[in-house]
Amino acid sequence: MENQEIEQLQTSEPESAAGVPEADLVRAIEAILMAATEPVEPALLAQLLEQPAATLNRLCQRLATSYEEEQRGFQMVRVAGGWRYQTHPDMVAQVERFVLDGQRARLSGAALETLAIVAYKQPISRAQIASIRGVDPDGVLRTLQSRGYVDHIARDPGPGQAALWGTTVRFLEKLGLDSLADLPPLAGFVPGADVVEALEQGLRVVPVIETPMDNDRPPATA
Amino acid sequence: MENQEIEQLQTSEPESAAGVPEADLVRAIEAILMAATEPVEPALLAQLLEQPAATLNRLCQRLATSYEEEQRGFQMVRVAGGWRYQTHPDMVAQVERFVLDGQRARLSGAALETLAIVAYKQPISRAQIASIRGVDPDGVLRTLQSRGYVDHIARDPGPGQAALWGTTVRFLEKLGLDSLADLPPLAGFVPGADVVEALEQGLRVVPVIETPMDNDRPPATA
Amino acid sequence: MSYEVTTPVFEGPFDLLLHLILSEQVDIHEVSLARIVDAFLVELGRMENVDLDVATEFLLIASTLVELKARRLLPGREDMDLDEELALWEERDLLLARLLECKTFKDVGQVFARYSTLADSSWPRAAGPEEPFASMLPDLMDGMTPAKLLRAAERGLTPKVVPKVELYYVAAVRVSVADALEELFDELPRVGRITFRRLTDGLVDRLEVVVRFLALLEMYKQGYVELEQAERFGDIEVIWLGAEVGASGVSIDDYEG
Repeated sequence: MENQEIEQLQTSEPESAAGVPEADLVRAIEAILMAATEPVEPALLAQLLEQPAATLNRLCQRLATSYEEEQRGFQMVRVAGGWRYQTHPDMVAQVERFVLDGQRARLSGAALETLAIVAYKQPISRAQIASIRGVDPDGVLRTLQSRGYVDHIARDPGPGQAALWGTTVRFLEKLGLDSLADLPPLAGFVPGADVVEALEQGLRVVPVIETPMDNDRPPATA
Repeated sequence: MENQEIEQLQTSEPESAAGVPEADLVRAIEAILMAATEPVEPALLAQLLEQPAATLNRLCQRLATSYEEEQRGFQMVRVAGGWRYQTHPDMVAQVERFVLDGQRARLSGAALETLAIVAYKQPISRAQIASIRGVDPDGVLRTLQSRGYVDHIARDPGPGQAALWGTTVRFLEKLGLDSLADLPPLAGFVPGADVVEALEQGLRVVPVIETPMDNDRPPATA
Repeated sequence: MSYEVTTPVFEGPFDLLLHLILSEQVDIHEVSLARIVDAFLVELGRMENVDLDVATEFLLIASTLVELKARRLLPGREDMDLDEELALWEERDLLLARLLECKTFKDVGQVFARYSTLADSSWPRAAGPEEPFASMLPDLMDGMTPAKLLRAAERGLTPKVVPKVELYYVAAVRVSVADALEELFDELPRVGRITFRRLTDGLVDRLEVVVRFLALLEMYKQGYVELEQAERFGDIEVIWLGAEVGASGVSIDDYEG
């Protein structure tokens, strides 16, 4: 999988495998991506252009950087495992005015949180999600599934054979990620000492002596 | 959002009407054309970017020339009165290969249902489709439009001026029908009154059906 | 409907607890039920539409709080033995761990929100290949017939159950906790013991269900009923404890609005 090629200095016309000038490969990449409606995997480019995938990925990378340097109104990005053209985020205002139905569906806090749990813990059962969120996740899962961001990716081998949830390619596209490996490490999100302390305080078991009057209800059972 | 850096194409940084640097306009043109699925008329660009059409046409012309000079794999051409990106004729072999080998070919269940809803309920807004399907239909509509089965056929006369979708001539051709009147009637299918009412309530835009059969437009990709 | 934006939207009992503990540093013991009820109704007003999930989640928030309050009251009782006390500590640690985990993913969710906002500010190339390539594309409608399309239309037009109530609809429902209390004081002594599900069987509107639950919480607080929930998300059992005091003795504000 590694790139075995030696990155050529751009002095003369560099050629890659099978003697195709790199400039021609770059042109072909531009043409193919312009015609594509989904991210194009380097493996597919490799197959179509009969070059090692590593070469094509390197060329794509360089092309993407050059667009950025030239301050194009579009960019070439790696999303959901492939390369694609998209409008530059700087141009959001102008494109929004142009695109019909420019409003994008926004995700609710509950949806984002559930998505986060599924993304990091997949494959995960409904019950496990419920346990983490403290609420029944069925409605949110249904919404996320109907939008295509999560789906059943496996079944629990245990007795219940519960469906296990995972994220989809559309999830990666929605967040603009290339792969799940691009998710930030979960360790970075563990609450700090101050939060832990506050929670411990809030959940003190010993009742506060000064406010014994809150229990103006009779004992639980007669 | 702004990018005041010097655009390499230019020597000094010329400004056009309303003091917008030309480099910014060029970026906006690139972004809009990248997002467009049909040729964009200079008049529309002029309106969107609040510049004289002549200015924009000049900038488009220059941009098109620069792509040609840079030997891009795509080109910017004037087709049917508007500007669009397309693949460079030099790359015909590679693009053909991509189109034939690289594209998946199956109408998903969601796409089929959406297509059927558009066929029977046209003209229909994105919001109405979303309300009926319970999901965001953007991705599916994009696919159907790129295949030339559906297109914008009108605008909602109401406040939002939402684009209204309908099927194309190509759609009818694929089904071997002369007109929409030949679709098998939905008659046998009558949802209960409560269902209809609930749906109506969920609908935000009720289109005024004044151009019901306005789909003698060419397919999107023509 | 214009409400001051005073509280965030609570996504669940953990969410509410985290908010109460972290944002306001309020001891659970001092959390007044009335305050939460108020906060909830404000939330309800702020929401553009109310769906079943929200209502259900709220019921769970409330029952969790009740459980917590009940727990908190336990150590004060004389008959508390060491085993029970240890069990309580265990429960507390478990709850703490779950709150921490919940908080972790809550923070991740915010990062996801940033990612998706950025991703939403770009539009992917979607035009597809131009002619003559477009007509070379394998046609997605190959094999499609009018009859198949009809069946797809029937499937597509059959409404999915997506509970959604517009705000004006909610506003039109005139229910108050006081009214619900009156009904409950009438009904509960007759049945003695009933599940919450059955108690709300005849109610069509979700807001009515919620209001009825609020009324029950008030009765619980004042010692008229016992609430039991055998398992998380399980049925809530309502047990009438008898009344020396009548409904007239209950003081409750009308929580509406």
